[in-house]
Amino acid sequence: MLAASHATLTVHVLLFASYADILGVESVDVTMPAPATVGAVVAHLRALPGGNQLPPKPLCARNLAHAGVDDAVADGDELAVLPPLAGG
Amino acid sequence: MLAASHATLTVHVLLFASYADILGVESVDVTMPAPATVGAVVAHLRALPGGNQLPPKPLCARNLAHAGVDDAVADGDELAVLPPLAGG
Amino acid sequence: MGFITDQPLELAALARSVMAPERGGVTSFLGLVRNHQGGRAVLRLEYSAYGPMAEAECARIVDEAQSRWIVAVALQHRVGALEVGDAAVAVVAASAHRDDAFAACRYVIEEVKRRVPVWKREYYADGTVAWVDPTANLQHA
Amino acid sequence: MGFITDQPLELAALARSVMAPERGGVTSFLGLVRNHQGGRAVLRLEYSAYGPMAEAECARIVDEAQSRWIVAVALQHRVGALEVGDAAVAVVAASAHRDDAFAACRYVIEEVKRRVPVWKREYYADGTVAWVDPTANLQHA
Repeated sequence: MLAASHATLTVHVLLFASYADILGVESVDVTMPAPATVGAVVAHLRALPGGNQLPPKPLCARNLAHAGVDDAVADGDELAVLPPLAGG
Repeated sequence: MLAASHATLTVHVLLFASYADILGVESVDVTMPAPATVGAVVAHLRALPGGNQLPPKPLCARNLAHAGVDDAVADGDELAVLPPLAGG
Repeated sequence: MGFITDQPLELAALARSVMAPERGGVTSFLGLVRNHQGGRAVLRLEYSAYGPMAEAECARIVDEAQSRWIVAVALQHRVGALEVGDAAVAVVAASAHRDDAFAACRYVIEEVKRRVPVWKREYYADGTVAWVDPTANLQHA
Repeated sequence: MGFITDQPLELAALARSVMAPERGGVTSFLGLVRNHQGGRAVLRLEYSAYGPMAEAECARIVDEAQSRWIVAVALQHRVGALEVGDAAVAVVAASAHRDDAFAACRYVIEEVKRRVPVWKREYYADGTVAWVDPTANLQHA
């Protein structure tokens, strides 16, 4: 192999509530050049049809725990993009 | 009538819990020279047999509301002498 | 429904008495009979009250809370023979705002302990019996 | 018993799960479905959750409270179709000390609202439907 720059990773993205309405799907697999951050996956989603209605820095969770946009993602991660929470 | 100094008042005293045990009664009528304070009634009770086990300034209630030792009592008042409260 | 009762306290029923669709936050406090007091094992106890004043003082405390916060408050204190684990006091405060519900609930239980004429006679595992004096004992819930 | 349930919440049962003779103070909070939101009359609503994360986040919040205070905490959040007045969330904190019970109960409900992935779709009297965004609305219990 020549370079790590050719490596990719695939993240399983989950969308909920109003964000699922915006993108018309509840889950989508996103393949990106590695390494990548949560923010890079969100940027990819915002380039999809309707995706510009997502905020640039939504609440996100990686593998069932809250994550920041600068956190790294790894191949096989589950990344959830969370609309404003309304529990309680 | 010659003087107010001959006037008296009678207070209906209630005793509870450990204080009823100390004095051996749950109620007693106390007649005192008028005017008189809560503290004067307590001093009268402390002169009764066993009464010196009452504290000099116990918690008191006059006519169903907390009262201070310097508060005046009137003829016909109900004066309760309250051991340390233990509710809740 | 009086504030002082010799019947078992029912938190759910008390809560229903103040819950309403415009009051989305309901905070409650239950005070239970503990199994120890000052290091001694408690078997059972008896609460007694100066009934008419206890009713009047509870009413004043509830009025104060309802004046100070936008809240509906329910309060009951049990008297008579209680077993370890039984609820001795129950407070419920319902409000549109949980800040108010928490503050009112806390206020009421503190004032009940400070002002309501109720006494507790405890029966210990070692056979002794005593009137409880919280002012002589720093350990209380 | 999971933290997220589609069954009606039972405060008494939840309280029994943490009450114990050494924990004399039991504080609880119920969050009810209100009949209004931003000035509009609410008929009914549906709560949905990111289930696995909601369970994990509730467990973390309960662990945090139980580490920070000497307290036993029970927590449930309901999902599915709810009517006005139904309980959506219930928290119970039991402790030997009521300071701890109140503090832990308050901590848990604040963190649930801040961190647990649950969403609410409201159906209004005027026929409209909306996902609720509390960050766009200062009025909440």
